This record gives sequence, structure tokens and C-alpha cells, in this order.
Amino acid sequence: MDVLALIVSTTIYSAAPLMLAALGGLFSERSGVVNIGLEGLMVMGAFSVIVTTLTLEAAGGGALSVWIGLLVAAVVGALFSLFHAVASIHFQADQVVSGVALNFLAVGLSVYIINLLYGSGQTAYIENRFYRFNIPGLSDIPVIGPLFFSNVYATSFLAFGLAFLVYYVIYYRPFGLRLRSVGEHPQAADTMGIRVVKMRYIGVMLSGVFAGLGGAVFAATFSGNFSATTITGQGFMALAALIFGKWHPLGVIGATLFFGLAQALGVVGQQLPFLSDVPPVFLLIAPYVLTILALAGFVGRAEGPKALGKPYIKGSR
Amino acid sequence: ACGQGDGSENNAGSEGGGESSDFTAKMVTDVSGIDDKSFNQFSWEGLKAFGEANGLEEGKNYDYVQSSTAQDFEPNLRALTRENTDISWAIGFLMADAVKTVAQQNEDAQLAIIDSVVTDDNGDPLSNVANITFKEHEGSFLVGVAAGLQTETNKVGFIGGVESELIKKFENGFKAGVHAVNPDAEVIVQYAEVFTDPQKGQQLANTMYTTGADVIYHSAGNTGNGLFTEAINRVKNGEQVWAIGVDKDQYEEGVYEGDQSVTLTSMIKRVDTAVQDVTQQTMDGSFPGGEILEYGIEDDGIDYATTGDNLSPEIIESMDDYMQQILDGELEVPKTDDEFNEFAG
Amino acid sequence: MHIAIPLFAILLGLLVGAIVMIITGHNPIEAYGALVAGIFGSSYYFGEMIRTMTPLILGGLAVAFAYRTGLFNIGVEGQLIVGWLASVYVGAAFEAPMAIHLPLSIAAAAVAGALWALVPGILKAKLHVHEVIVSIMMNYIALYTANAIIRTYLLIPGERTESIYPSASLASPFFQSLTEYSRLHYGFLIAVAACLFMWFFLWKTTAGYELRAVGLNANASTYAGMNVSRNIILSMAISGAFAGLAGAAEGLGTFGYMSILSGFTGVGFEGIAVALLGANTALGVFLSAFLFGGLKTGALTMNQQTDVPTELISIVIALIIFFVASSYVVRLMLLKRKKGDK
Amino acid sequence: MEYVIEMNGIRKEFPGIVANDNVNLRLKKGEIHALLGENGAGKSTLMNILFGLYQPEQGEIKVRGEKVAITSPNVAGKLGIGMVHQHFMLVDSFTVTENIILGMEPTKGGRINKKKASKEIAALSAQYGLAVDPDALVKDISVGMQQRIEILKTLYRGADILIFDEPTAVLTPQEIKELMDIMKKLTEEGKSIILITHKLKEIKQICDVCTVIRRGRGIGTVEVASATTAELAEMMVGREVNFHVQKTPAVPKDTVLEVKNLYVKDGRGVEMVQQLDLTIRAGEIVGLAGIEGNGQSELIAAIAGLLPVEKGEIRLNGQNVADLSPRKVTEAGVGHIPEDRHKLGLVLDFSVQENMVLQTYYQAPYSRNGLLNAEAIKAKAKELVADYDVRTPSVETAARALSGGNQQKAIIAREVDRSPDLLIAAQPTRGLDVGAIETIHERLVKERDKGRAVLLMSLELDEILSVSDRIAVIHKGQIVDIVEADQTNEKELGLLMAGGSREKGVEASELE
Ligand SMILES: Nc1ncnc2c1ncn2[C@@H]1O[C@H](COP(=O)(O)OP(=O)(O)OP(=O)(O)O)[C@@H](O)[C@H]1O
Ligand SMILES: Nc1ncnc2c1ncn2[C@@H]1O[C@H](COP(=O)(O)OP(=O)(O)OP(=O)(O)O)[C@@H](O)[C@H]1O
Ligand SMILES: [Mg+2]
Ligand SMILES: [Mg+2]
Repeated sequence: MDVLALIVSTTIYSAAPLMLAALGGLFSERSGVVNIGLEGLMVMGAFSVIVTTLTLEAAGGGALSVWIGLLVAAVVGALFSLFHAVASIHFQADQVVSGVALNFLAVGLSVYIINLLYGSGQTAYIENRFYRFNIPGLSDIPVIGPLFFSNVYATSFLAFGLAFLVYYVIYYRPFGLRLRSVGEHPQAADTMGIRVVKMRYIGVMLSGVFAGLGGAVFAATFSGNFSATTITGQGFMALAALIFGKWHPLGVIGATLFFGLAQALGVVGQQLPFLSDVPPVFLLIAPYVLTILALAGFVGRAEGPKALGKPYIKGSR
Repeated sequence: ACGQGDGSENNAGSEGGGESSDFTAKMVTDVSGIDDKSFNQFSWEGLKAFGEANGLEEGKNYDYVQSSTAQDFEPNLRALTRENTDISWAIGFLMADAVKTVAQQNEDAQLAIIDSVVTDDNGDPLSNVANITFKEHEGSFLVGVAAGLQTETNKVGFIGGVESELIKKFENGFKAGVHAVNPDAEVIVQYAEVFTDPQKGQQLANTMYTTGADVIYHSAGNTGNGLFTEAINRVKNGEQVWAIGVDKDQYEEGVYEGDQSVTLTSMIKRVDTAVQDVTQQTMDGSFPGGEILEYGIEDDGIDYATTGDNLSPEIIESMDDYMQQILDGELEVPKTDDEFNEFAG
Repeated sequence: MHIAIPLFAILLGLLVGAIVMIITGHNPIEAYGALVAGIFGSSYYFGEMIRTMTPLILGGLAVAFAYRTGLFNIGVEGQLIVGWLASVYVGAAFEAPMAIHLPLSIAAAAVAGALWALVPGILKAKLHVHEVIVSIMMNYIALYTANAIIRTYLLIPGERTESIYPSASLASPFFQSLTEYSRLHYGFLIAVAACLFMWFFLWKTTAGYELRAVGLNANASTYAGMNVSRNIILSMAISGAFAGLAGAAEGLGTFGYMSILSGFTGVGFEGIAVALLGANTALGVFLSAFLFGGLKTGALTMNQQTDVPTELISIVIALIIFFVASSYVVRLMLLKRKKGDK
Repeated sequence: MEYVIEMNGIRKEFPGIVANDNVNLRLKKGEIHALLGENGAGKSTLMNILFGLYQPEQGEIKVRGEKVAITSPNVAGKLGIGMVHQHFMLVDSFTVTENIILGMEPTKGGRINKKKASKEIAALSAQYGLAVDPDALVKDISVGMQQRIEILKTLYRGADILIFDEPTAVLTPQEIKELMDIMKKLTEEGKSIILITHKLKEIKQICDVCTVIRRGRGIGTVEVASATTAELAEMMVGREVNFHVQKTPAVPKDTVLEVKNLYVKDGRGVEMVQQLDLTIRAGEIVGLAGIEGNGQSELIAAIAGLLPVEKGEIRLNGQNVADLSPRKVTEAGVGHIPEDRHKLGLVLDFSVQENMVLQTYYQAPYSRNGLLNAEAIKAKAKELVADYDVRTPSVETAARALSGGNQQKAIIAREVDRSPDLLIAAQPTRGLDVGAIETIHERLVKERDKGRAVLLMSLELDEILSVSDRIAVIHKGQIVDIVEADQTNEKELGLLMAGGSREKGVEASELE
């Protein structure tokens, strides 16, 4: 039971930051803008939450600091994503190029600023992180309680809640319909009076908000400080999760949980008696191999929004 | 080798010894950067302490150069030797090959390296390189003693970064320390295979604590941050668990609520002392070229931290006792798996 | 005019970098002076810059080549790692006459990279699995597997493999003598040859015509009797071979061995930028690798002589990429205007 | 009577080309106004200007007497202008309802109110006789149905000036008839319509006036009733046009294609061709007539090697080519002018010259020892461009930049030039102007006369009747009958296509 609970809770909280970032990618890519810059946006989110929290804590902000930090991360993510938006929407730059540039810029800029602020490439540790807790009452329910309501992070609920909210918005609100139409067939959307450029800006900026949150949750949950190596590859994993989840919010939930589970098994596996003799390298690569097998076995073809990656030029044929 | 070493010393003496303000000592950082809160930073602190002690000018007499990738080591070192720097420091064993190349190409250069021994193709140390290593296993042994005494579950953990000969010293020293005071205790060992993933560190710690460990020591760089995160989480939920820091006093990493910390103690490796020491020797005209300087407890190179008084006086007493045994040469701490197996019998 | 716009973008990038420096209390003239001196100041630096360029060219070609067939090879990093390992393994396992040993070691790298890239290639071609995810996963698998192989079978003190025999080395005494003992090696010639190969293959050969057709319209290619799956697989294999060669440049040229890696080399991700900045053409890749290599090499000296952190160069590089990418639209406009005048 | 639309002196340039030059168009309320012109004459451009997609360089637009600047489709929409585009503007993965309400979604509590939307759409469809399934996905429905959605979209937005850009090019004869009825109904309800079409018959049928443009210039406007189709054609092309395909009776020789008991499934696994037999001989043109979706596309795809054969034989000159790869089929002597030119026929981002060797690039003289021969390719492309009157600035121009008609001509040039034993021409003249159609028909007959076998698939019975020697009627995946072209008529074919038998068909024609 202990081990099962461990695997379940590890799965869930490992999935949370990826889920947020992948949802960000979903907004951008559903509007037709490839976002390979999720990594950079996560870096900015991680940077923002740590700097904000440190500053507020110094001013006596207490436990609230990190939550304000989360908000700041969302805002900074949105602003930072404007680079990508302006280049790829307005200047019709290749969207992959501009996303790559975003990644370079994020690491360079954040570390440069950290250096400037603290005279060091690494910040101090925040005191108020996101901590696990047991939900009173619910955690006492047999079986379910220990699995889902004990040792939980508030941020996990935030991620899941937002994922369902995104699902609702994308599929049930006019905004979602319009956003998707812009990613599928911008010319058609244009003739229907939808402002393609505006929708894409919103899509990209929302990707900044969500990826910023993802990076922030990661930093404030796991590392507690910020340096150039706080975010290393999570953005790319989020991108993979987005494609794995077929650009669908519920798919994203599934994909990130799958990644989380694979990772949890890789880590916990060595402690399991029947796996302890397996050479560690196999457990290390297991999450990645499992993902490939899953893709080849039952997930198969993934097709993105039709207009993904194509700049919209009015009146082009 | 000694003869050659003397030659270069004279050379250095004529340049640096005569007028102290001409003496130059510079270091090349590893890719983790000058402010990694770890050995790059300590090395720099050692160099600064040296400079301040001698009234030298930062930037001119002593300075550092950052490396962004492993490819930068060699050009950075070469750049320093080309400026006729009196002692060029290479921080970290990863730079061993770069040091070798540069040292062989420029026999007048004087280099020093941390955590490695640079040899020529015959396995003999190069005469113009000073090799500084540490007896991390001894320090790890001491914190192992603390862990073995502190544990109530008779289960402790060790999280390694990327498995290597160096990190093995930490692991085996720690295991030996636990074994020495608590032969019944089990030590769970797991390597993250990455130095930069705090999430993985947290997951490893979570697993170890869940399966019963209550004290965990790490030697995993940034990955180790996750250990403190996890320990804090557990302590906040009313559990009694401990983390042990590495390389420096990691008390701060474990702080929760005011000034309480989950950091039981830390294994301290005084890179700064070593750097300051050797640089001073060089300035004084006795560059230890070709020598292997192994800093241990007796040279103030290895220590443990007591910040926050989390260690009980009894444990400290026991640690000091073992420290004395090591100093007296009564106790040989194992470094490798084989040595540990022999030690544990 | 073709060259004017990227140059303009570079200037703009440097200008913004200068503004950042001024705001943060650094002297841009001094810094850029050191930067330039760190590239052109001595033949040593210049040699080091070209050496830095070498894997970037090959990594960039790998990305660009796949892109031409409509594939996004984000797995260059992994392919480079296995190529590096294979080249060092062959280079260190036995000694043989150079005429055999060196080509064999290089070929091992190319083959290893190609095989690694075949996994996403085949899955894409046969099962329509998105190559982006598979290649990301293959990167991690390469990293951990290579480390495990080194640790289990090839380890010597210093956390690395044996050094390769001189008969497998790309090290060039000639280049070294020209460049005051920089580590410039013959791998650079391989990179140049690879550029020529890519250009020639894509534009002059029948197979290249097919690859481009498949990349632009798979349906029409099927209609025209081309085997789309085979072309996808071929394209990934060649792309992976380029990446593997980048590994050989590291293993047989720069280092002469392979260390246990504590993380990715970064060449793969920089390769994406190099390729796209170079508009996926051979010449473009060469020039943008030159830009990257120059800035990265010069940044070391800049950081050493002034106190400007190397991160500033990351910022400048990012800005240059933005400006170059965005300037395509300017170029288009200029082109159209010109044509309109006629 | 006052004009609802006045476009005066409109000029629009694209890089290197003047698409509209001093064009005038005046539309009266309740009128159906034809816009006629060759491919690339600038019709779509003019309408896109009216719809706000392009801005004119010169000229003025008045809507209901007031001068306006139509800066975006939004503005056009507010002015009551709606457009059904030449290439449909529909989101494939959306439902019919979603496509219609997009941008004007009815909501309830912030959520899209599907019920209300469905109700409104049902009401509209009933009013104009536009039956649609509101919950179907657009990618699953027929082209005719998609067009209805386009119309519903404009009506849903309250448009009363409707622009139809070549709406009939992609429709079946039955659907065309329905569309005509719908248009009439629309004008009865007080709407005004501009109709672009290349089919003069349609203009004669339902249009009141016709404006003609040639190479971007306005030629003039005529009352349809007072002009013959020949006159209209001449106005548009600038020369006399021959509507009758000139040909001598066929002299069929050996069998070239023999299809026996063929079964084919489409991409989704539905069996579209069943138990089909068909024979074509050298020196004859066999027309394949059928209502869209009766297996003709699958039959052609199977012959060309693009769809696997479930069962049965396809023999070419006696050799079984069933399940050979497309390459092998081509080499065995099949040429294929595909139905979907953008998807299959061209690599749009390749240059014209690269497209001209799409089937032969690997053969001498275009390829030697695996290397391309640039000179040979260029020479061939120049020859084809000249011979088939493909209008392109140069052979290095990207195919994407050509007008649809010229893209089609390029494909035909490529396929016909190889003079394959069997030439499959699927809808070869869809969307082409009468001048271009004339040329293409001549080419097909010429191939026949050279002793080649030709399979002509077309939804236009006119074309089938005038070009073919024999006509095979396909229904539900089977050839239900084969008739001599000069012994049948549209009516009989229509009945056969609908599944009737020949006897009844003949009776029906005798009743006339
Ligand atoms: N969401 C994404 N994020 C990053 N890169 C992407 C994404 N989607 C596509 N790409 C890359 O952009 C390029 C063009 O994508 P596209 O979907 O057109 O691929 P494709 O080869 O045409 O796929 P298919 O053959 O399945 O239609 C491909 O190289 C693809 O890998
Ligand atoms: N967006 C564009 N960019 C460049 N050239 C264009 C563009 N749109 C149209 N053209 C050119 O303008 C001319 C008129 O094109 P248009 O589409 O208006 O012709 P059309 O009369 O509708 O022809 P068709 O009957 O083939 O539809 C053509 O030469 C075409 O190539
Ligand atoms: Mg596609
Ligand atoms: Mg048109």
C-alpha cells in the first residue's frame, strides 16, 4: 500500500508542472503557432516565482509570497511570450526559429538578471515552498484517501483544475471555437470576421501564462531556488506530452500522467524487490522507452492543427 | 620530476616572488559557474582570501574565467598560461585532460587542479602541475557515523549524482561510517545519474523515506536540492527525518520555519583552504609541482558542520572520537566498493 | 542584399546587447573589443572558433536535412552522443593503419547516428508516430545508455574512456601549427565536405529531388511513384549520420575520448537554431555556424577581460536569431518591390 | 432601378501582374449577375476586393448608393455582403453547425448554445430549401453539401448580396440544378447575386446580365437574353470558340485495359467498387459517367496503384497490374491526370520545371547515374509550356503562383506528353474556361487518334457526351451499362446513373 500510494502520489505531482506547460502549448498550437519555446517560458516562470518569493519573504510576506510569485510568473510568462508572438505572428518569422530563440533568450536573460540582483548565478532558497499536506477528512477515506488525498500539493489540484477548465473553454466557449478555427483554417476564420492575428496573440500569450505557471510550480515545489539548470528539458517533455495527448486537454492530462507514472516507476523501481536486480540503466531509460512503445503501440498517428506552423498572410492562396 | 619542478619554481620566483604586485593567480571554473555555492565558489573564495591576505588587486593579480561547456576548459586554461599566469587553477576533475595538454605544451606554465591527479602517458605526475585531492571518504565516514547513530528506523539512504569514482568515495565512506557505529543499519544507495534535476532528487528521497529511511546523505549537486525539499515536506507533516549536506554547510537548504533546519550535519570539503594554501606556497616560491596534495582532516581540508545544534553532544563526541582515530592513523576509511567490503568484513 | 539583411540583424542584436550592457553598468566598446579580439585577435582564437563551429555545422546540417523532408529532427543530441561513443570505441579498441582506422572510426560514428535516427524515422514512416516525441525520448535514452556503457565496459580513471589511438585521430598537427596549438582538427574538413554533400545531394541528385518532393507534398510524391516511407527513413538516416559525424568531431578531434556526460552537450539544440537561421541551406548552415562559433568563442575572452557575463552573449545570440527570422519578411518585401519595378 | 453594388474603375496589382485594370461592375437588386472571364482574368480578385480581402489600388465601391471602404470581411459582412469562395472556407474538423455559427455564436451563460444554433439553422435551411445535417463533420460530407453550408453561412449572417465564385465547378449535375433553384429562391426573397462561372449554359439559364473581363480589363456588360453563348465566349476569349469537339469515328484496336471482377475499398475501409468489369481498347475514348461517390474515384485510384485491390484483376496490355506500386503502373504505360490537382497533381512549392518531370525525373535524359540533368529538364519544361500554352512568367516560377487553370494545363501537358498507352483523365477541365477546355479536348482526341486508350472521368455529361466514343455508366461501384456516345443522350445517361436500366432509359428518351 505504501509503495502504491508513493507511486500514485509521485505520478500526480510529477505530472503537474508538465501538465501546465503542455496546456500552454495547447493554446498556442491550437491557434496555429508552434511553440517550441515552452522550455524558455518555463525558465522565466521559475525565475519569476523564485525572485518574487525571495523579495516578498524579505519584506515579511510569509506563506502568501509564493502564491503571489505564482501570479507574477504567469504575468511574466505572458509578457515574455510576446517576443515569440511578435516575431512569428507579426513578422511571419519561422515559428520554430522564433521558439528556439525564446529558449536562448530566457536562459541568458534570467541568469544575467540573477547575476545583477544577487551577484551570483544562483539564488538563495525560498522558505515558503509548495508543501504537501493531507486533506482533512478526505485523506481518511479508506484506499482512496491515502492514494489521492494524502500527501498532495495544492498545485496539483490547480493543474488538474485548470486542465478541465481549458477543456471547457476550448470545446464549449465561443472563444475556444474561434481559437481552434484560427489554427485549422485561418483564411476561413478571417472571412467569418474573426481576427486571426488577435486570436494568435492570445493563444501565444496564454501559452506564456500556463508555461510560466508550470515553470513556477516546478521551481517552488522541487528546487526551491533558481539557477541556469533549474529547468532542463521539462519544456521539451511538455511539448512531447502535448503531441502525445493529440493537442487535446484531456489527452494532455493522460500524457502527463503517463510520463509521471513512467518516471515514478523508474525511481521507485529500484526499491521494489522484483526490480532491484535489474541494472539501473534500464530503469533510467524505462520512462522514455515506455513512451515510445506506447506511441507505437496504441497512440499512433497524431495530427496537429492543420495550419500549425504556417504564418497567416492575408489573402494568400 | 623534482629537478624540473625546481626549474619552474625559479622561473616563477623571478617573476612573481620579487615584486608581490606582479604575482598572478587565476582560476578556470567548471561549467557550473563561479557561484555554484559549491567548489567553484569555494575555490574563488580561497583565491580571494589569498589575495586579500596579500593585499593584491582583484582582476589584475587574481581573477577567474568561466567555462560554458567542457570544450572551453582547454582554451580558457591556455589563455591563462599565455598571459604567463603564475598559477592557473583548474577546478574539477573534468579538466584533467585539458590541464595535461596545456601543461605538456607549455612547460613553463604552472597549473594546479582540484580533485584529480594529472599524469603523463607513463602514469607519472606532470612536474608543472600541482594536484589537489581530498579525502572525501573520511568526511563521509564522519557523517555516516552521525547517520548511524541518529537513525531510529535503522535505515539510512545515500543519493549519488552521476556514478563515478569520486562519488563512490562519498558512498563508501558513508556506508563505512554507518557500519562502524550501527552494523545492523541498512544503507539504501541510489544514483540519480544527473546532477541537475531536483525533481528526481526529491522523488528518490521520497522513495527512500517512504521505504523507511530516516536519514539521507547526498552527493548529487543540484539534484540534492530535492532531498532537502522532501525532508522539509515530511518534517512539516510531523515526521522525524533528516538530511545530510555535502561539500559545504548546507544548513540553509534545509531551513523551514524560522531557523529550524532538516540538515543534521554536512560533510565539508575546504576547497578554499586548499586553494589559498597552495597559491600562497606558490607565491612564496615553492610551487608544489608534480606533487599530489591530499587534503584530509589533518590539513583542515575535511570537516563536518554543527550549525543549528541538530547533532546531539553524544553524536558529536562519537564523531570527534572517530576523527581522532583517523588522524592517528588507526582507522583507514574505505574508498572503493572492494575496500568497503573488506572493511565491513 | 541577401547578405545585407542578416548583417543588419547581427548589428541590431549587438546594438541591443550594448544597450543592455550600458544599463547594467558595463562598457560595451570594451566588451565587444574583447569579443572581437577573442575571435580574430590571434590565430589561436581563430582556430578555436573554427573548431567550435565544426560540430555546430554538422548538427545544423542534420536538422536542416531532415527539415527538407518535412521532418523535425530534435534528436540530434542523442545521435551525436551515440556517434561520439561509437567513434571512440572503434578508435580505442584496436590499432590499425590510419588509412583504415580513421575512416572506420568516422564511419562508425555516422552509422551509429544513422541507426539512432532510424527509430523515429521508421516509426514515423510506418506508424505515423510523431518524430518530435520519439526523438526527444531517444535523446535521453542515448545519454543514459552511453553513460552506462562507458561505466560498465570502457571506464578508466577520470570518468572517461581510454584515449583513441593516434591512427584514429582527427587531430591535425598542420592545423595546430598554423593556429598556435589550437585544437583545430580535420573534422572541420569533414564538416565542409558534409555541407557540399548536402547541397549536391539535395539539388543535383535524383534521390535529393525525391526527398524534397516528399517533404513538400507527400501525396503528390506517392502519386508520382515515390516511396514516401522509404524517403522518410532515408532522410532521417542521413540526418542522423550528420549528427553522428558531429559526435566523431568531438570524439576523434576535440577530445580523443568520451567522458561520462552529466547532461546534454547542447550541440543538438544549437543545431536547430543554426539550421533554421541558415534557412536550411548548406551555405546558410555554414555561415550561421560561423556566427555561433564566433560569438561563443569570443564570449570567453570577453568574460575573461571584462566582467560581462557570458550570458550576455546568449542574449545577443537570441536577439540575432529573432532579427534574422523576422527579417525574412523585409527581404520578401524588398524582393517584391524590385520585381514590381521591372 | 438603383444599384446595390457599384464598382467603378477598380485596379489591383499583384507583384508582376495587373489582376484588375479599370473594371466596372454594377449589380441591381434582385438580379443574378454573371461575371465571365478566362482563367486568371481576375474574377476572383475583383470579388475578393468586394468582400474586403484585398484593397484596390484605384477605383471606388458604392454599396446601396453610398461610397464605402471595405477594409475587411467584417466590414463586408456588416454591409450585407456574403461570399461563397472558389475554394471553400470551411474548417474540416468542425461540425456543420460550428462552421455556420463561427464568429457569431449564440450563447447561454457564456457557453455556446448548440440548441439555439441548430434551431436557427433548421429554420434557414427550411426557408431556402437547403437541407443539411447540422451535426455532421464537414470532412465527412459531400462537396455539394459543403457548398450549402457556405451559403447558409452567408445567410446566417444576414447577407443580402451574395457572391458565388465558381460554385458549380465542383458540383454534380443534380446538385447544380438544386443550386440554381436555390439561387432563384434567393433572388425571389430579394437578395442579389453575383455568379462567377465558366459554363455559358448556366449563364444563359439563370443570369440576367453578364459582365466580361479579359486579362484583367473590363470588356463590358451585356443583357444575357440578348446574347448567344457563342457571342459571350468570343467576348471573353477574344476569338471564336469551337464548342463542338472535332473528331472522326473511333477505330478501336487491341484491348489495352481490362478490369475483371474488381473490388476496392476506400481509405476508410468502405467497399466502393464491387464486381466491376471494364474494357478499353486502343484508339478509343471511354467516358466514365456516374454520380459522384459511386466508386469512380476509387476505380481510378486502384488502376493507378494508389489504392490496394481487394480482389479481381486489372490487366494492362495483358499484364496484371493490380497491386503494383504507382511507379510500376506508370512504367507499364498509364498516365493519370488526377482529380485533385493540389493534393496529387503538383508539388506546389516546386518550380514549374521540376513539376514537369514529376513522373520522369529518374529516367534519362533527366537523370543520369543518379544525377539530375538540369538542362534537359529545363528544355523539356520550356517545350511543354509553349506547346500547351501554360501561362507562367518562367519555368522557374513556383507552381503555386500559377492560376488554377494554368496549373491544370501543366499537369495535362506532363501526362499527355508521355503519350501513355492508357491515359486516365479525371475531371480534366474542372474549373477551366471554354478556351482552355477546347484545347484539352483536342489533346485527348489527338491521343486517341495516335492509338492510345483514354479513360475520361467527368461529372459533366456534356463533356462525356462530346468527347467519348463509348460511355461506361458506373453505379454503386459497378459498371451498370456501356453505351455508344452517339446513340444516347443526357437523359438516358441520367437515368442509368441513378440506377435505372437501359430499356427504361430508352423508353424515357423515346417519350420525348
Ligand atoms: N507541435 C509541434 N511542435 C513542434 N514541431 C512540430 C509540431 N508539429 C509539427 N512539427 C514539425 O513541423 C514540421 C511540419 O509538420 P507537419 O504536421 O506538416 O508534418 P508532416 O510531415 O506533414 O506530417 P504528416 O505526414 O503526418 O502530415 C514537421 O517536421 C513536424 O515534426
Ligand atoms: N494573392 C495573389 N498573389 C499574387 N498573384 C495573384 C494573387 N491572386 C491572384 N493573383 C494573380 O492575379 C491574376 C488573377 O487571378 P484570379 O484568381 O483573380 O483569376 P480568376 O479570374 O479568378 O481565374 P480562375 O478562373 O482560374 O479562377 C492571376 O494571374 C493570378 O495568378
Ligand atoms: Mg501534414
Ligand atoms: Mg477564380
